[in-house]
Amino acid sequence: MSVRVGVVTFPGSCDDRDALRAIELVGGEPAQLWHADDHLHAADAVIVPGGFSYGDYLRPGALAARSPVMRAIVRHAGDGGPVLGICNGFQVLTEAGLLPGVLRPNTGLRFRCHDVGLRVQRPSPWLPQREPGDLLEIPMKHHDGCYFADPATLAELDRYGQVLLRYEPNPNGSVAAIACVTSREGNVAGLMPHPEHAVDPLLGSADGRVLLAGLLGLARTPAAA
Amino acid sequence: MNVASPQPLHRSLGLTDEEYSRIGEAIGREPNDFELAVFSLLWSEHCGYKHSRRLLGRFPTSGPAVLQGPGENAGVIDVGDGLAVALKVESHNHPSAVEPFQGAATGVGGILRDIFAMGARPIAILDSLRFGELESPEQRQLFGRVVEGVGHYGNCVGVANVGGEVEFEAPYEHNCLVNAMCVGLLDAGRLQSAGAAGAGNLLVLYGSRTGRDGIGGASVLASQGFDEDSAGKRPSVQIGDPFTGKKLIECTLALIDAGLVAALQDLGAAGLASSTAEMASAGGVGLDVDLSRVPLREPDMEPFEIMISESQERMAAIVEPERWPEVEALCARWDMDATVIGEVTGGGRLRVLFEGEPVGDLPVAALTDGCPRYDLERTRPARLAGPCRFPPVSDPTAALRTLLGSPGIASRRWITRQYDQLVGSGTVVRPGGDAAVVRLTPSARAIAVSLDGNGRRTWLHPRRGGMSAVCEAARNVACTGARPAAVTNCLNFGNPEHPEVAYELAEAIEGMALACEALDLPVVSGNVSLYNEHAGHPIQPTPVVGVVGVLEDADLAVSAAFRETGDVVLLAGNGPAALDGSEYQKRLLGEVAGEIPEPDLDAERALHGFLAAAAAAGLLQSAHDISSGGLAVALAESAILGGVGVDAPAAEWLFDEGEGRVVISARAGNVPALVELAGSLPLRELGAVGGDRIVAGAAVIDLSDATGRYESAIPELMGDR
Amino acid sequence: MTRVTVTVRPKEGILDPQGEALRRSLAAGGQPVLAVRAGKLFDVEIDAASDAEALALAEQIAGDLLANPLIEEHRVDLAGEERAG
Amino acid sequence: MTRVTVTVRPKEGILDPQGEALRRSLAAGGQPVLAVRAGKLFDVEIDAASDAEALALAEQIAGDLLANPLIEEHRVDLAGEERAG
Ligand SMILES: Nc1ncnc2c1ncn2[C@@H]1O[C@H](COP(=O)(O)OP(=O)(O)O)[C@@H](O)[C@H]1O
Ligand SMILES: [Mg+2]
Repeated sequence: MSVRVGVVTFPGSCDDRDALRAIELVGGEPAQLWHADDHLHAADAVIVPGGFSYGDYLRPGALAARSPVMRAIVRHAGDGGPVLGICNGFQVLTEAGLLPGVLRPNTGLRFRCHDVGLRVQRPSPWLPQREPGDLLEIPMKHHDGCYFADPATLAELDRYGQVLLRYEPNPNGSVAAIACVTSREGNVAGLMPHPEHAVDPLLGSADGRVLLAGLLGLARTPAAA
Repeated sequence: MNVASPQPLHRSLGLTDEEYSRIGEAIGREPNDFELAVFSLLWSEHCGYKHSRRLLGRFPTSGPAVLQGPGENAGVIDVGDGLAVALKVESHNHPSAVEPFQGAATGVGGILRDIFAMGARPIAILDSLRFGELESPEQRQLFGRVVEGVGHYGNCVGVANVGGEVEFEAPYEHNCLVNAMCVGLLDAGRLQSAGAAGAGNLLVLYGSRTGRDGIGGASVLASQGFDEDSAGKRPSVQIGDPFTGKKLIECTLALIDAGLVAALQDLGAAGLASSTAEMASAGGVGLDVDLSRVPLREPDMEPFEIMISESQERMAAIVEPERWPEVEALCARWDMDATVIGEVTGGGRLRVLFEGEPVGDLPVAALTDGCPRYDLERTRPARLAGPCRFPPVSDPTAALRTLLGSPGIASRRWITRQYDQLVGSGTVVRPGGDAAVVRLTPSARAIAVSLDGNGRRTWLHPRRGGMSAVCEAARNVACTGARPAAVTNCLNFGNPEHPEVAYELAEAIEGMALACEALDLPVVSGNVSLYNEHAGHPIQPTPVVGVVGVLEDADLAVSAAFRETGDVVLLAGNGPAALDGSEYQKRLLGEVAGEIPEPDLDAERALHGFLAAAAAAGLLQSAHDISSGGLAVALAESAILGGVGVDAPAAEWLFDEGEGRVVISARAGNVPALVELAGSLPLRELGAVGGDRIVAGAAVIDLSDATGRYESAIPELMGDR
Repeated sequence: MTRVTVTVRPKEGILDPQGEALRRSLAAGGQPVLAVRAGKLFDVEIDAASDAEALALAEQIAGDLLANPLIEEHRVDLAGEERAG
Repeated sequence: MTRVTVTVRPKEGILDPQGEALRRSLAAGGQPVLAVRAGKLFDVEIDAASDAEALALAEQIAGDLLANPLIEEHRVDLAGEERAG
């Protein structure tokens, strides 16, 4: 069954078109979602893409998190539907309360764009055919990618195995080098690096296909989460 | 009108008495203040090119691939597969000197609008920067803020920044240069034009509301010398809003997809004044504009303020009345204010109303074509001299170490990593080498693009400097395997009313034109920035050249990085080179003097052809052009980028700089084929890739040491590691 | 129309890299500055029947949107009356 | 040790894209918000002999570093006493 993956476009989204193209490359059926719609055009899975929704004004993701389409995405996630937040999308999902923690300015206080190593922490349907210890190489490009959560939250993340990837090396001061977290149920995931920019070796890496394949897999068998 | 001054208004607006009387003749009466303000802006150098237009006529501008030459918002060339690219570079020097972050950001915003006004989706930004020496804390601050501003706008609108250049020289200390280039992609059949047409069609303004931003920006900031009293210019700072800029891009492209706009024009320098005049002039029609309909951000703005405001993120479109409802709806979908502010008339006049009253009535032709065009009095600068004599390089190893760590040569990664180089998922070759390569997805084709200039070389010999800028930009593109296809350029010079500056300008243009002719490169767009001086001292003459080239197959793109141990390293071409004006002369001998050698344009052309053929045949592992720092630095850079050493004992004339030379590497088995391809083009074996040292003739340095110096020089100066 | 000012500050104990960077560069410049905390403020013009109503609305907007309770604390005052946190 | 609060606001007439974006999205959410101006604030702890000295120093720091005089206006108050501009 071909999985219908909705990619949200907020005003200020930049990587939505790349995400749509990447989904096609990994065999999904891309569908555009509009920030002002309160439904998901029958999407089985959702990507909240990168960019600068609402100009990153106030706090990255803060204004997008309050847009109509997010209500539909919260319902979708509540029903166990898979959702992947990339970069600004990760920020949106934390602001919307779908993922724990918050993304703050890089401790270097500068935007940084370069490839970064991501160490797999545990087996997960988000990372098909990858084992703990494996290293993914995926580009990142952000100013506000420093993941922060208070000690209690961090303890929970560990207890429920919600940390999928850690940076190696840590490029932005994220606590415990956390690069990718999931919701406790496991069907919502977010990361700052850009899998959709890493689907073609000609452009440097195809490691991003792993997470996109994971998204499709979760849509086929939600229970897997 | 609030220009308080003892002298007559026209003079305080920068118009000569002679120009003032010409205006009177052109409109057959005394202009009112509003009309005078409009004339003063459209007849400024910035909008009217009154000192440079005649010289620009020297450029070759046509060619089989040219779909749009100079005259529109940007030039456009056909790149095959039914695709075309729009390209243009523009300066934002003076605004950046006043407010570095906003000046640089709005510079990027402005060039983006020129590109999508052509109906193209912006896919690449490049920036060319000049500052004083980085030893000065003020210059480091300025440099840092400008880079942040360039990154801020480009990152937020989601257009990849794939290249550019930066140099640090004392003459730019009080007059930095910020030139931004943009390349856009469109279907070859879908060019937009600024030409208004069809009496009765509507003039629609959409995007941000209008405030007092940049009032007088064009005339005050861009057309007068820049000196002490920047305080007086402060209120006219323009603030960029990349969020609205991004919506403007998507909304505009959607309007074009839906076929809703008959003509498009961005609002840039001189705001509505220049946009309405340009649209009417390009279409050979007239326009009636009602300023009271323009949505304002601030209460009670005067008509002239509304007319010349440089508020950012605004576009003007010509729309057929029956299409207006759809236009309004589409703009609303993107949360964009759109307002009908006037209509096209037959008359050929620009008539401006405010609250029912006419405030100006001007013949369009007088505003645009009527702009005076001056010939410049030129004097050959006394400083121009013959070649220097140089003592032999005493310690090549020490020299190479010094050069790799000098701001003029060290890695630019500190800059480029602050830019999103990847959005669009097309960046095949990222910044760091010569030209960047961007795939035109979904086509297999790619473009290579480079932006280069060299004020030091042009200062030593304006004509050869002009040639050199074109040769270097084209050679950078050729190194990727692409065929250089078209040129855009920005001419950054001092005050052209000084005969020595006029000489520099005319000679540099002549050199650029000669090189473009020899390399078959049409100049399709550009921009001129004059009056770059401080306290009577001009900047180094700085023509900045952008070249776009075409690769049939993105998979065959070649990078500057050495790849595999055992690959043979060769020197292709042996154009004339010397230490005059070189980084070596500046850093190790502490002077910039002499005469740069005359580039061999035929050899340059042959070299580019060889590189394209070799890449197409898959014979090249790497190709890196020899420029600043000479052969030794080129070898070191390819090694550092590839993370592998090189052993090139046969390298000589290590630090000489000149055109027409490239370091390539190839699998040993492919060398005979390369020799065959090269024909009469000199091809010399220098050594092989491998090891953990860089051996360039007598200069020997550990790869790790070289990498450390090269990568850390600028981060250390800028205080972050 | 009532003008309300919302001030937002990093919570006690939350790292404030911007404030810290400012402190460092001021200290480097020889200024006797012991600490800097960087926050935000918003002047909001609200169409409300009374000051009380405006304050209540601003409090709601601040809590829901302007401040992130995980890392920030906020206060709301009638313009001209706000105090430091 | 004296605690001073520096408030920084966009100058009259200077575009405030952040405030405008906030106004639009609040209005879209049905809030009776007529205008938003977004500014910054800095709590600065200064090692000074007197409040007056601390205020003078803060004034200087604000003008040199915390505010950009081209586009922003600032005011300096002892913590607990600052007012809206
Ligand atoms: N150095 C140059 N070489 C070629 N064309 C140029 C040059 N300078 C300006 N032009 C052309 O003159 C026209 C006006 O330039 P400009 O005023 O910068 O356009 P805009 O107002 O759209 O920014 C454009 O078509 C531009 O491409
Ligand atoms: Mg234009």
